[in-house]
Amino acid sequence: MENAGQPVLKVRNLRTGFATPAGTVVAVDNVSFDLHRNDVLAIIGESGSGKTVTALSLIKLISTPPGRYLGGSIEVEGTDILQLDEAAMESVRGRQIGMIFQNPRASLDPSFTIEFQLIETLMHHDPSLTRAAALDVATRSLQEVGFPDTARVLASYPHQLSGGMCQRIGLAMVLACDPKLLIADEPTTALDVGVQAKILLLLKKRSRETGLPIIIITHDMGVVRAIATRVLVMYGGHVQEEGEVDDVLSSPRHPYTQALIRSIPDPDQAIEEISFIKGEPPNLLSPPKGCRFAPRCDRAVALCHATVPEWRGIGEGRMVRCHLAETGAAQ
Amino acid sequence: MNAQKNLIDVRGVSKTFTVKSGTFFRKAAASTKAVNNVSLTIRKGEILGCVGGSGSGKSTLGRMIMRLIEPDDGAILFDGTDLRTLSPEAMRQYRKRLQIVFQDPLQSLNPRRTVAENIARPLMNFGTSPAVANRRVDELLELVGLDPRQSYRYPHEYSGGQCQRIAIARALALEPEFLFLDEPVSALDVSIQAQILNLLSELQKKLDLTFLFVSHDLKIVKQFCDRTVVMYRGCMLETGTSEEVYRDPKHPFTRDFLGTVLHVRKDSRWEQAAERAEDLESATRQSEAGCIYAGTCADRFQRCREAAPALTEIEGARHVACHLYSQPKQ
Amino acid sequence: MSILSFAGTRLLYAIPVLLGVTVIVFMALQLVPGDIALTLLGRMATQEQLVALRQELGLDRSLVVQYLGWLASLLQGDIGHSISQQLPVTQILMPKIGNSLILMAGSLFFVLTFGFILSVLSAPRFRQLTDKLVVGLTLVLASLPVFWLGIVLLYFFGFKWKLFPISGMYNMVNPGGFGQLLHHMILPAIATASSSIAVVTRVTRSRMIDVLGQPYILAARARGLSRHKIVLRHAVRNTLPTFANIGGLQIGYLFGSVIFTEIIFNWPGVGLLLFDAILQRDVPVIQGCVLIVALVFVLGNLMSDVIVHALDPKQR
Amino acid sequence: MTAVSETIAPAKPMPQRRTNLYFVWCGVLGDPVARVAAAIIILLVLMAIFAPWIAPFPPNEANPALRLMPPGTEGHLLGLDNQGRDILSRIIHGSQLTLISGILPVILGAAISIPLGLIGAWYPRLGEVIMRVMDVLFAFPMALLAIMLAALMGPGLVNMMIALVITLVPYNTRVVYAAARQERELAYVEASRAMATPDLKILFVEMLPNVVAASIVYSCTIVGAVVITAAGLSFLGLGVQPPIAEWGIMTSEGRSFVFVAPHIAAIPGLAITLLVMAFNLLGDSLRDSLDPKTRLTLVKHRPGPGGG
Amino acid sequence: MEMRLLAYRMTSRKRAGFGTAAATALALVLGGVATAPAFAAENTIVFAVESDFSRLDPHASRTWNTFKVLRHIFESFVEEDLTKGPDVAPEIVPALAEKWDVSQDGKSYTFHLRKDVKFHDGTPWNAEAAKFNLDRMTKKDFEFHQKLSPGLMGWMWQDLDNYEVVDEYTFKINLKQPNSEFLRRLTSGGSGAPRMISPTAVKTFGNDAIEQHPVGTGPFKFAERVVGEKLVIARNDDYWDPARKPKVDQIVLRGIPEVATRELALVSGEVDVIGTPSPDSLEFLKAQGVEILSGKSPMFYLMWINMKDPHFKDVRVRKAMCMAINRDDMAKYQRKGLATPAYGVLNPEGPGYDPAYKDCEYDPEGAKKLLAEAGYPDGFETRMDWTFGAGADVNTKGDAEWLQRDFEKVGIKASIEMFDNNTFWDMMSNGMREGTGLTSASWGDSTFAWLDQVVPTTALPPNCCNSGYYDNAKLDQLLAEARGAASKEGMDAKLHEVRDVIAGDMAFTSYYTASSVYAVRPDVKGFVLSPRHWFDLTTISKQ
Repeated sequence: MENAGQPVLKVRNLRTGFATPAGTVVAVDNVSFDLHRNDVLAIIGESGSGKTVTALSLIKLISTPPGRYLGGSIEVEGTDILQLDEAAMESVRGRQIGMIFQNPRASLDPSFTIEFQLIETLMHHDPSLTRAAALDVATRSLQEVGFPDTARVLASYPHQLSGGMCQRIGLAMVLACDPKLLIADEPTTALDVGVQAKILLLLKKRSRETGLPIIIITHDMGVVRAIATRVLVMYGGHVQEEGEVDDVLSSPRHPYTQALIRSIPDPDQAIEEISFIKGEPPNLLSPPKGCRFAPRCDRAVALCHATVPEWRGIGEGRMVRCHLAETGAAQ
Repeated sequence: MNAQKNLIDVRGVSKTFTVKSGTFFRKAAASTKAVNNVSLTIRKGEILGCVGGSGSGKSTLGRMIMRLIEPDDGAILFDGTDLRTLSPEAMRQYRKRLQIVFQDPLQSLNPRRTVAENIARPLMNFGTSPAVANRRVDELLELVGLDPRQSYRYPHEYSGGQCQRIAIARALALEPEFLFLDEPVSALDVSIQAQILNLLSELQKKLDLTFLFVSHDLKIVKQFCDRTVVMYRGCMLETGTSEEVYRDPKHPFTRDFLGTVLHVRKDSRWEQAAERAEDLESATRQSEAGCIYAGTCADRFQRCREAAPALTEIEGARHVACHLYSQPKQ
Repeated sequence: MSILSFAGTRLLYAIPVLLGVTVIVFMALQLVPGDIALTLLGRMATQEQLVALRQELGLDRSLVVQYLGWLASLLQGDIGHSISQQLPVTQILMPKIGNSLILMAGSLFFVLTFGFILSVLSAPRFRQLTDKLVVGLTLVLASLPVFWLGIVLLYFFGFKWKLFPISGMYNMVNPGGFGQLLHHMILPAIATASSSIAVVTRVTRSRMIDVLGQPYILAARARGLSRHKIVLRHAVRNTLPTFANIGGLQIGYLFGSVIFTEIIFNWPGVGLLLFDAILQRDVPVIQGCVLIVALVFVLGNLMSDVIVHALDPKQR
Repeated sequence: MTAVSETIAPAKPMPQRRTNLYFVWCGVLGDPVARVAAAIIILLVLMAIFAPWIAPFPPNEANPALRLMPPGTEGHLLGLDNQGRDILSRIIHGSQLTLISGILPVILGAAISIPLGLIGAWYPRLGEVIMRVMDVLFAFPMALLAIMLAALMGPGLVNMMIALVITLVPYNTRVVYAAARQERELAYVEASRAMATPDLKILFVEMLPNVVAASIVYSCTIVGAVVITAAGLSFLGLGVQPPIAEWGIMTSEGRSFVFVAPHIAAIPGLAITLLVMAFNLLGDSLRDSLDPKTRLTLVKHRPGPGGG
Repeated sequence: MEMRLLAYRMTSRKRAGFGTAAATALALVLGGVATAPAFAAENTIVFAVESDFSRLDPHASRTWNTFKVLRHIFESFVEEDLTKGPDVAPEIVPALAEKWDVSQDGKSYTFHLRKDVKFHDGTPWNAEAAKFNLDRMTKKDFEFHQKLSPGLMGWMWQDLDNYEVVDEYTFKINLKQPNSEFLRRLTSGGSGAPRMISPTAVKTFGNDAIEQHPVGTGPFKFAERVVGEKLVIARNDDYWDPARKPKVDQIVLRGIPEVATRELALVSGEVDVIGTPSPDSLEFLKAQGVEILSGKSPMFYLMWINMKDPHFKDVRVRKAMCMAINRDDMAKYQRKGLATPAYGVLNPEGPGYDPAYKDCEYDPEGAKKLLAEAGYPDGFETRMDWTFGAGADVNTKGDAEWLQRDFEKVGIKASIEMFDNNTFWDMMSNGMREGTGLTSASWGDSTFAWLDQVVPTTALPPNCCNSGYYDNAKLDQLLAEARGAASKEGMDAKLHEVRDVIAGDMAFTSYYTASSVYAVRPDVKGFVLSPRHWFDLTTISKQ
């Protein structure tokens, strides 16, 4: 896949923290990656790994306080949005970066009709738009996400629609503004498998047809495999591994990625053969000194416990944060 | 099939939930058939998987077996005794033999009781002395792989996976024969899921337990259970060994359901399934009389809309509720 | 359910509540130590009157029979006769309830206006200076005893600076005019409203903070909507039912406060009447006041319920 | 390697047992404002307990020659009242009844409400009946119901207390009822049933501690309001009777001299305000420290939005 | 205000459905607040007194404040001339009777009625009207008999034998025994008032509703009353005596019990005259430019003792109580000198008063000793029922607390319960409650009519006001003799006997006499105090 040209999104050393009574917790620590057109980047991680904070940081929706951007840069087509003020961000959000969320129904205002919310968004971003024109755009957008009967949907309130429908509407609302980049934060976690497939297919089609770069946050390897082109593995606030989906899934280089893939239930295996990661995810209030995964890692050596490995490239489009990645001990 | 070996025999149970409105002039505002005339058997020592989407009635079914929800009709035989006919006190005694593990481990533990108190509670309910109960708590914690010395802590000091271990320890305290596992791993991270499944599997063998394992994840059910029951909107559509159901789904619903499952291995079957996948929550039932899946089914024909198919036996232990199979095969 | 049918049903539900209210007010009479007939007629009653009343009330009969008789006359608009004034209680009460409602309307206006403004000012600035100031202000307002605040306001604004009249609801010599009424009303209305402003602000603010933490607000921000629109449109709209609800509840609390402000500002309303009735041990008047206030309270709550219902899109 | 053979210690060893008290402690200590509030209340309680030893004069000792003298009069820091009694001494002695009349009805009310709410939440039919009765009590504004009851029973401290308790019960019951209804839906209650725990044990052993927190929080936030209501009843002449020192009645008496000696009404009113403010502050802080939703922020990091 | 009147009228129909009324009231609240004033306001005096008024039916009314109003609406055969100031004993002058004859034996009074006098409703005043009124007050089987009247007005009619209409304008009253105070008592009021109400009005409205339509012959007519708020009387332009035609159009009377509110209302100009400012506020009021009027008054504070109470059965206890009161300090500090200590049952400005008399001396130690002798070395507990006060009372609660402290010093621990004035007198009629040892109220009068209500056995409960159950028939006799005494000296002597008997039993004790004090705004002219509980408002005006 060609990643020619400037990346749409360039994240460098992003650090986001939260102030708590017990001190600052760095939930996202030194995250860097690029996103090009046609890319679907999956950020995968367990709860507490920092993936959602990363997603919200990218659109600057971390509430400050208690949140704080501790450093790094987020360049959207060359502009570092971390330097933008709130007013400027308002034109970045929606118009440049679109985002859909985990809980689709709750992401729509229960007090307004779908029509109102769609048109409100459209007219906000393009004040020259007439109501009729906005309605027209809204209708087309709804049709694109698979609603044949748009009139009924437009007149509905969110509570009258199913979760899957709400997610499609959320998507329509975002896509109608024609963003340069879409972030989907666990868009299918709350949905049944059938609906999940439907949403993923919509995203995949859109990416294929228009080259819209997408970042999808998930904890499900199945989702990664289904639509992502690239994958970024997070653990304990650190990015642990990045690469093309096929590469990472077939030959993971980080022990965590390896263990993660192994622990996914495989219908072809007997239950006794399931391997699992022992121990528990780290507490970010007092993270391990060295590699975040070291306490649970089978192969950890003294160095792993002492210093945090660097984020470095290991070949074409592959990055990893492991002391052992090159020695091959990781395999 | 030897009837004597059936530990649990559910016969034609149904449950309708009615949402009532009004304070004084109560009227049914809406009613949902959560479970519709379901019969199944669980043999001793077996792990029965029950799989279905949200609203399929799988949890309600399990709770009815536990008599945490009273069925509207039908019978639930446990070791030959109809639990529904038991007096409250007799039922209380029976509770020793049936236990439950919940989806959300933290919520299922009393947050203001220590782990030891939580685990000891069922023992105390049956008159065990505190000293004996305490020793037993330690044993149980060891059994599920937790440090008994930490048992004075509160549940929220433990992670989700650990809480689920505690919940399992508590469920085992009364040495039950049967455990109803209500999506015991779906709230846990992938890396922990495997731990718990592994533990459960070990315990099952070691203690000769019988499980009813409810899940929405066909992959796990396939891997974990001996037999699988597929449910959809309160109806049982298909049963068979997990292997058979997974490899060769008979019911169109099972096929569609299986189709949308995402795999880690490269596999694009889901894309075709997704094109047709119904929005489960919104799909309207075509007619009261017909098959419950007729509205979405790709293979439907005239009869599907007219009569609901009965669960029919095909190929030995397999049962399917589908008109495709209700006639003698061509 | 349409608004009308909802209002209708709620009105139906209000009937048993109101019946319960009458039961309590009736039963409260049993709390009075001593002879009920004497209590109701006053100590100046003649023996014949006492006998007649005892017969009428059926004091020798069961409480249920007594209650039904009492209720029957109640339904005909007869709350009894004032002991001190020898007038039908309704006749004394009606003008007072009007006056109290005027004062309450003024207070409610302050409560709703300030409650709304303070909430909108503070909630979006959660834990910032403005928010802290508002929280501090509500804390002080909630902690001021109304009877004391009334005296303080009266002392400074009425006496020291002579900005407002200090007594009554209109000029005794030259009564009339809406402006005059307003002028008289401001101090007592503020005193009455103070703690309710605090309650409404606190509840509305925390609801709004809740709303602002909802996913749909995050989603709206992610779509690029301005803070302004989000707060004034989405947050306000979703806070409105809570606001209407807590606002409606204030009708009751205001009645509690009005008793004190009316006494301090000599506002001729139910509160002052009640105060006099308490000093006069005028039980029928006390009962009448409580009944009427409960009636107004129930109706006020009903109104706010209907508004809340109307504001809830799930009911459409 | 199997799970059975391996013993796992908790995620992170915690030094203390986290009882409610621990959270309360953390909440109060962690919040400087709450610390001040707690200090004020403790001070007032000490003042009430040791009143006879601290107060410069007996509460009813009068020096008629110095009637209405302002604060700063020699030997009388806060001045004298219309009877020539030392206001400071009366404030100190008055704290006793003011505190008692604010706190005792709340405690008694809670003692009635908690079982009522719990049982109501557990047995829906009975609960329906209980809550309908409460609805009826709700139809009376709080202060008004108390006034009516106190007025009909006759003035006096005990009658006022009874009136306040009756007034408080519906509010607290509704709080407990709502909390218990929510609690009932939690899996641990269902788990208790599955473990054959008898109903009453579930109610009063399992659920009670969880529900009581809601009641305590509510009670703390209401103490301030009850102090005001009780003082208000005394102000109306329905509560504490003269010459007993109590802040409400002191304010009431001072009202007649507000132009010649404003300090008589101002000082007890200020004292009430201060006390109520302290209770309100503490109540807010307690709410935060007992609310499972927010309590953890006081001692433990809460993951950022979304928890990712 | 229009809306108030409207609501008033609307509900005055008996048993009007209060639902409709509430709805209308609401509608009025929403729409009717802006209505224009209902009456002209030129030359109006707003007069604030210490409590709201009782019934406006003269034969059933009570309290001084009510009588202050009633005596301007209703008149009697004769009146006192109250325009000469507080230091002049008022003369008895003709009123509804132009002149009168007293028979030789002092038992028959023949009144020659004034002609061309009409009640405010146009009903003519004549002997039939007089008979109607006496029937109403005294004849139990009369259709319009006011049942409360005999209980309230025993002091007036206790000696009545019969009465007759001689001709249209001559009316004769026959007494059973001579009564030297008869005419003076005709001018009095407070506990009922022997004044003339329009027979037509009584017949029209009935005994129950008449008080809402009081119709008399006086210089003022009833205009409006809002209970608990105000009572308005307007000038009677057809008044028979041009010389006494009121100078103002109307007087708005308000009962403002709270003395501070009353004072502030005066200072802020909301009212023109107030009764009884606090002695503590006088300096302050003067500084605000307010004029203070004060003068002699027959009012003194008297304490009833419950003779049925086990503690007070013993005369030594009663005596001790008398000795416990520090009257001098009370007058000096509590009243700031606007009072003088009082002893015994005879009041200043009343017959038989002797300023030098003392029934006991302040002696707390002696009191303690007496108590110990009576068997209470450690004292005892009791209760005092008190009233917030009425006409010319101020801070009676403070007095109660003062006495409470004085009593406590000798060991009598008394709790206080306060009552509204009207309620208080209701209670007094029925006698002191069980458990109540002491009670007090202000009384005293220009006649000893009040002793006739307080002392004799005929006034024992349930008849007012021998509320302490002081049962001494000897006093009935003495009082009758005092009334029948031919000379002032004879009457005084008899009254001294009464006083001494009571002092011997210590059934009552008084503690101080207060001056009457009024505060008026500087633009109010012509307000004249009298040495009575009431005054004449026809001379008051505003500039």
